[in-house]
Amino acid sequence: MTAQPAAKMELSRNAHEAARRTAPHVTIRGLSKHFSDATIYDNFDFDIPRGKLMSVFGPNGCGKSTLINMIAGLIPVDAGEILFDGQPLSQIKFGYVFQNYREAMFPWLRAFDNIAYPLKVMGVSKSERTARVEKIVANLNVKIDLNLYPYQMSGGQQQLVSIMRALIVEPEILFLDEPFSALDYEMTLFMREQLQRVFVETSTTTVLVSHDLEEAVYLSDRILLLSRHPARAVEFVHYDAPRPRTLQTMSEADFISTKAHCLEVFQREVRKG
Amino acid sequence: MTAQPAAKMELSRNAHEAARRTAPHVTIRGLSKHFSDATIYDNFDFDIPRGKLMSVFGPNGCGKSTLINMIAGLIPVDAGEILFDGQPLSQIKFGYVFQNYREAMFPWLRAFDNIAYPLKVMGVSKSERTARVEKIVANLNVKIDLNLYPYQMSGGQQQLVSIMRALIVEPEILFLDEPFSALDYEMTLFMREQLQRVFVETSTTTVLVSHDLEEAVYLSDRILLLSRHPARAVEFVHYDAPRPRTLQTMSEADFISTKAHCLEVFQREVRKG
Amino acid sequence: TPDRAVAQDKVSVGVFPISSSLPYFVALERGFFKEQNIEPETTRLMGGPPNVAAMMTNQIEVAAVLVTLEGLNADVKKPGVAMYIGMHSQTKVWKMEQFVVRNGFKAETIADLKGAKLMSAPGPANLNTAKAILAKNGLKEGDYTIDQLDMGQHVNAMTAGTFDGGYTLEPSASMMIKSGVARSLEAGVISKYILGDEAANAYAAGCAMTSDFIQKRPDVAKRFAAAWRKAIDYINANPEEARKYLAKNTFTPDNVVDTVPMLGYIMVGDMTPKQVGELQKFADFGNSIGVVPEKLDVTKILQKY
Amino acid sequence: MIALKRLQILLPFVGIAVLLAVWSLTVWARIVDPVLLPSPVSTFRAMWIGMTSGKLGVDFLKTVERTIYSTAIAAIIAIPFGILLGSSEKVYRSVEFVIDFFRSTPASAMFPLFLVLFGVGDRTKISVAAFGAALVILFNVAYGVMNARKTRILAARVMGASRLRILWDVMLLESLPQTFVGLRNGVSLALVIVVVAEMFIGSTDGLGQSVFEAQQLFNMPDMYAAIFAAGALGYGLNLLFLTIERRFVHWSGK
Amino acid sequence: MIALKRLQILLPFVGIAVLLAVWSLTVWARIVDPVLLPSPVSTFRAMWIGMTSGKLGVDFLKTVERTIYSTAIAAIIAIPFGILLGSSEKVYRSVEFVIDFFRSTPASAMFPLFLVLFGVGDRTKISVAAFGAALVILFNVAYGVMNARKTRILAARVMGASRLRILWDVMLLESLPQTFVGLRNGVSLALVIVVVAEMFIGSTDGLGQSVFEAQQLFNMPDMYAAIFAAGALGYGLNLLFLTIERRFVHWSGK
Ligand SMILES: Nc1ncnc2c1ncn2[C@@H]1O[C@H](COP(=O)(O)OP(=O)(O)OP(=O)(O)O)[C@@H](O)[C@H]1O
Ligand SMILES: Nc1ncnc2c1ncn2[C@@H]1O[C@H](COP(=O)(O)OP(=O)(O)OP(=O)(O)O)[C@@H](O)[C@H]1O
Ligand SMILES: [Mg+2]
Ligand SMILES: [Mg+2]
Repeated sequence: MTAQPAAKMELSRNAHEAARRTAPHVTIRGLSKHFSDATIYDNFDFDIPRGKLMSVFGPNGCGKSTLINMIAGLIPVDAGEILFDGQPLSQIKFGYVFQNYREAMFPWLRAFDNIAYPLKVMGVSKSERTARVEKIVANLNVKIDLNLYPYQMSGGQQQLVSIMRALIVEPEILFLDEPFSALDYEMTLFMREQLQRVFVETSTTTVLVSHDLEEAVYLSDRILLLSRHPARAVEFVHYDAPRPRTLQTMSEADFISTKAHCLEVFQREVRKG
Repeated sequence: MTAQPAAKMELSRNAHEAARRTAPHVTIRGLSKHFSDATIYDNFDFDIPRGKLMSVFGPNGCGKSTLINMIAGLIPVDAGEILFDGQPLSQIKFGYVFQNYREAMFPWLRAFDNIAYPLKVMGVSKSERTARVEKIVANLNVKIDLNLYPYQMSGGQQQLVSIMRALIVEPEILFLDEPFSALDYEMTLFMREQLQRVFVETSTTTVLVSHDLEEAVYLSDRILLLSRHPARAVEFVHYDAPRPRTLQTMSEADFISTKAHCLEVFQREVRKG
Repeated sequence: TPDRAVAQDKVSVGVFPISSSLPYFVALERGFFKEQNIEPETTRLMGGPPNVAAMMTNQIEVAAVLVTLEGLNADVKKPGVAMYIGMHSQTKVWKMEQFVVRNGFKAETIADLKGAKLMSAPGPANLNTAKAILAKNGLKEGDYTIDQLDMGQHVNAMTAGTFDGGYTLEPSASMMIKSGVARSLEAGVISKYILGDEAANAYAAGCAMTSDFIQKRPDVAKRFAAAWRKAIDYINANPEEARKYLAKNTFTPDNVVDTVPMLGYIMVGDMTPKQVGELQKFADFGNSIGVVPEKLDVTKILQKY
Repeated sequence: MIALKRLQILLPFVGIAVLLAVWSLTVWARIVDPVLLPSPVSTFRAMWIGMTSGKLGVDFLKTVERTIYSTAIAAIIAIPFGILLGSSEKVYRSVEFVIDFFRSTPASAMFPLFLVLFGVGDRTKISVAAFGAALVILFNVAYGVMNARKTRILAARVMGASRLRILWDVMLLESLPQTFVGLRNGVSLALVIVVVAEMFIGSTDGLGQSVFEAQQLFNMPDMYAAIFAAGALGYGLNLLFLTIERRFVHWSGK
Repeated sequence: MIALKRLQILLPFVGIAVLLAVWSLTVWARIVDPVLLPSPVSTFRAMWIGMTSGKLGVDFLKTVERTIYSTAIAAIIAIPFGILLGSSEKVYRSVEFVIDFFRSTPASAMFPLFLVLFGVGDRTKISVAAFGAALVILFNVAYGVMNARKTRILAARVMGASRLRILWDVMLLESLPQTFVGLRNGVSLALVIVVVAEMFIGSTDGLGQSVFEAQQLFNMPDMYAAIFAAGALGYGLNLLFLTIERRFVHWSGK
């Protein structure tokens, strides 16, 4: 008599879980945003899938940064709603690499403490913080002097610090706004692999803004192609090559065709405006 | 009696001119620079050739930005000298795109006036300034609202403004520190072509810092490969493909081998440190 | 000469608008200066230091009221800078300085102030005078506490009950008595305790001219003095009439104008040797408490008209 | 939205309301004897009478005039100097003593000196207030320039801008937010010094004279009316600078 | 280089030298009567005597003590409040009236009220000075917070930092350069008010009392000695804050 309802509950919980796992992580409905005279978003609907790495690809000024800023609740929306698991924004652990990573660093903290800061916010103890920063530094195999202040670092070094700061919290959603733009050739390749590895290990919902189409396709499960503003989702390309992807992947037909397709759509859209 | 010395002078002036034309534009001798405990340059010698487009390629934090900052006289050298045509820095018209282009904009000026500002410094009249800005905007075929203030623009838009501000003065030397890092796919290709065109038209000595090896080789006559700091000129690669270069160029053997060589040197050097 | 009638002689006068400046306002308003063909230019200057500074730099020629000890002091520093033409006497009748006590505080005489929290008119001259008087009444330092306080705060402080009593001046004394927060213990205390004679005149202030003025424009100075004399005579003859000039020109509230005491105004030229002696005694007292740095023969600073 | 914006205009009145409430409460609860601190009502009655039929209106205008003169003089002198001094930290350090010295010296202690230099009239009051305000403005402007963002200065330099042009085009604008802090500090200080000078040097008009006279006469409603007029004037002048700042400095924090 | 650095320590003395030179010249050229403005030599003699064998030393220490107390109280109250107010422009606008009002009101006009509340002792002097200084510090801190760079605040917000934490970890540090401007303004103002209070509210010690007494006695060397001591004290306190700022705020302009 008592077992049955429990089993039922168990079942429905599982169903729930499964539904949750396949339900979109972020739901955007009727989003509108305009600045002075420019309309950036006008009644924009979109779902960010859970546990996928999604790239946003679009021309300069189409509203990519604005979009993720609005999702993260950093700038207000004019109209519409943004829901996380069907709920309005609450205590969600974001990882965020700002496009203007330089200005998002705290110049009063050394690089080490900048990376540890999100942990401090979460109330992690000092020794644990140190341990975790050391772990991520070792893990990513980064060789920079973390005793420097941000303004004593080169552009690329600052960006690296910024990436580590975003990753350290093991976030629920990771926003990366052109995170590799200042990295050198080798480091870019390396960080792509690191990102892929982290993603494979944690399946964190990730939104990557990148102007490097190869990079976008290589890393992504989904590619959102945006038009000039007012931004529309021109296409939401799926790319399901198995992970881990390698240099090999880039020479596969699937990769090449996806990339070519994206490029074509993009160029058509851009040349329209 | 009087004709001969005149002819001689004429001759020697021509010789002078010729010598000038082939002599290095910038001569760096015994340059040393260190920050707190890191030595960035230690007795560094280098010549920047006149009228060439030179790329600097090197790992993050090796001292690329520091180098061009020192050449432009923005930060002091610890030791050594930097000569322009054999003279110390005097009134040279620089064009400069800062790596942190955002912070180098004047937020109190609209984009249009930011671009016009170097002309104002040169004492160009207002109407002429307007005409020249309009010309360069038309020339580069840039479609952004120049009535916005920098902080109202997207990253890529700011970078475009920054590039235009550097080009408008028709500089004697042009420094471009990762000038395309925030541009979208299409715009990057487009601006590369614009840069090449400007270079072909004016033969301005240009120093380009880029982490995109393809871009660096494609655009350059010379590629300076720097080691980790203390930076050494590991190699000074020549690439003399005729201009204008096109997409075609990138599939030529010379291009591919040069790129491969640079990559090899770079990776060897980077993995050393 | 014809233009004499039109162009009057201008005299610049520093005026501290307190009741002691009454002769100036009487002379002004009743036209005594005009009669003498003098047109005074009034400059309001609050208290001794600005008046003396202005005299030293010849920005004013006359100070309508200048505290005697301050004038003496200035004359030590720069001889002849302040020459008195008239003096203001304060006594038991011509009340000015007095000891007051908060209503409700048990004290009938100054000697009863033992253990009291006292205030004093500001400045070392006032403070030391108060202390000297207290000492004459058998109160040593330590028997009481005394704080000097800006005159503007005296009524406030007594109303708020910050002090038990103190050494204050008119019209503050009248004001606090009128508003029922304090009563007078004893007035004319300088005469009685410092000069040692209840009937003696304490010439604590007067009207002074610069020697520059006296020497360079002797005729104008003389006429100014004549007007001053007429004003003094008028006040002494019609004190009640004179009072009404207080309300308009000085910091005297309307509700005490009728009760605020008058001073004994006198021209220096009319002072008897005894009176000069009283002034000398007061000057010597100033020297003894260190307020006047040197012993000074007061006749040297008196200008008789 | 627009209705909300409209409401925002009312924000300053919240402050006034709170001030008046505390004041009324203090009087009502007899924390301070009402003879010493009159109620807002009687103060405003005194103010109304003073402004409409009494001398307070004239005094007010006189003080406004003196304050504006001295602030203007101070700004004209101090802003260029501040930029110059701020642009070279060494030069600033070498005059810092003088600036900090006089900033820390009460204006009233300077009165005798200014009296001797400028006479007993308005010039003394205006010049001593201008002196005080100039020091504060100078200090703020120089600080603003010293803390200016270096990249922008470098950008101007690489474009070949002369030192003077950088001072004017970049440093001045970089330091504008701080300059406005200085101006607002300066105008308040100028007002304070003008009022104090009117009180203690002696004057036949001005709010300071009004305060002093009311104080001597123990006329508390009049005194607080004059004080309130001075404070409100200070707020008004600050508001003026705030409005100007709002219009010009759109980029702060960006 | 090191020798040059050593020389830089001497920079402040340039200012002192210039001040003394102008002063000596004024006296020497008799622009001002030497009775009213004594020469530096006689002033420093008076200062030396006063400091070593007279009361000036005690007065000096008393004033130092009062100034430090009032600045400390002001800072403790004003910095947190300033950050809070600055973090919400709307709240700031609503109290702006009160702040600007009291900033523009002479402290001496506040004396009667503080006297009633705190009596004639040290508490009045300290509290009125703390009040004045607090307003200036508050104003500066709030401004600093309002002009703070938005990106850093956003960065902290996206990391899930609470409002309070952002206030403390980001806004406080962002506004530090401005806070130090406020502190330096505040300490100077506190000193000025303490001195003025010592002059006008019954006091038996302190530099203000010393100035007042010397002024009453026309003892100009003593008066200027006391004024000079006050000014030098002001510079010293400013230097203290400057040094602290130097140590902590390494990132300004970066
Ligand atoms: N504060 C503002 N005021 C006015 N317009 C703004 C403001 N902020 C952004 N915009 C406009 O919004 C548009 C979108 O900006 P956003 O930064 O989101 O572009 P983006 O897609 O990230 O571009 P990029 O690839 O160059 O970074 C741009 O056209 C920009 O001009
Ligand atoms: N102010 C400073 N204090 C200490 N070290 C500094 C300072 N500025 C730069 N450095 C160091 O100098 C080195 C070179 O910096 P630079 O910015 O020139 O690198 P870069 O080659 O431009 O790198 P990137 O490709 O990342 O832009 C870096 O290692 C950096 O840490
Ligand atoms: Mg962007
Ligand atoms: Mg760089």
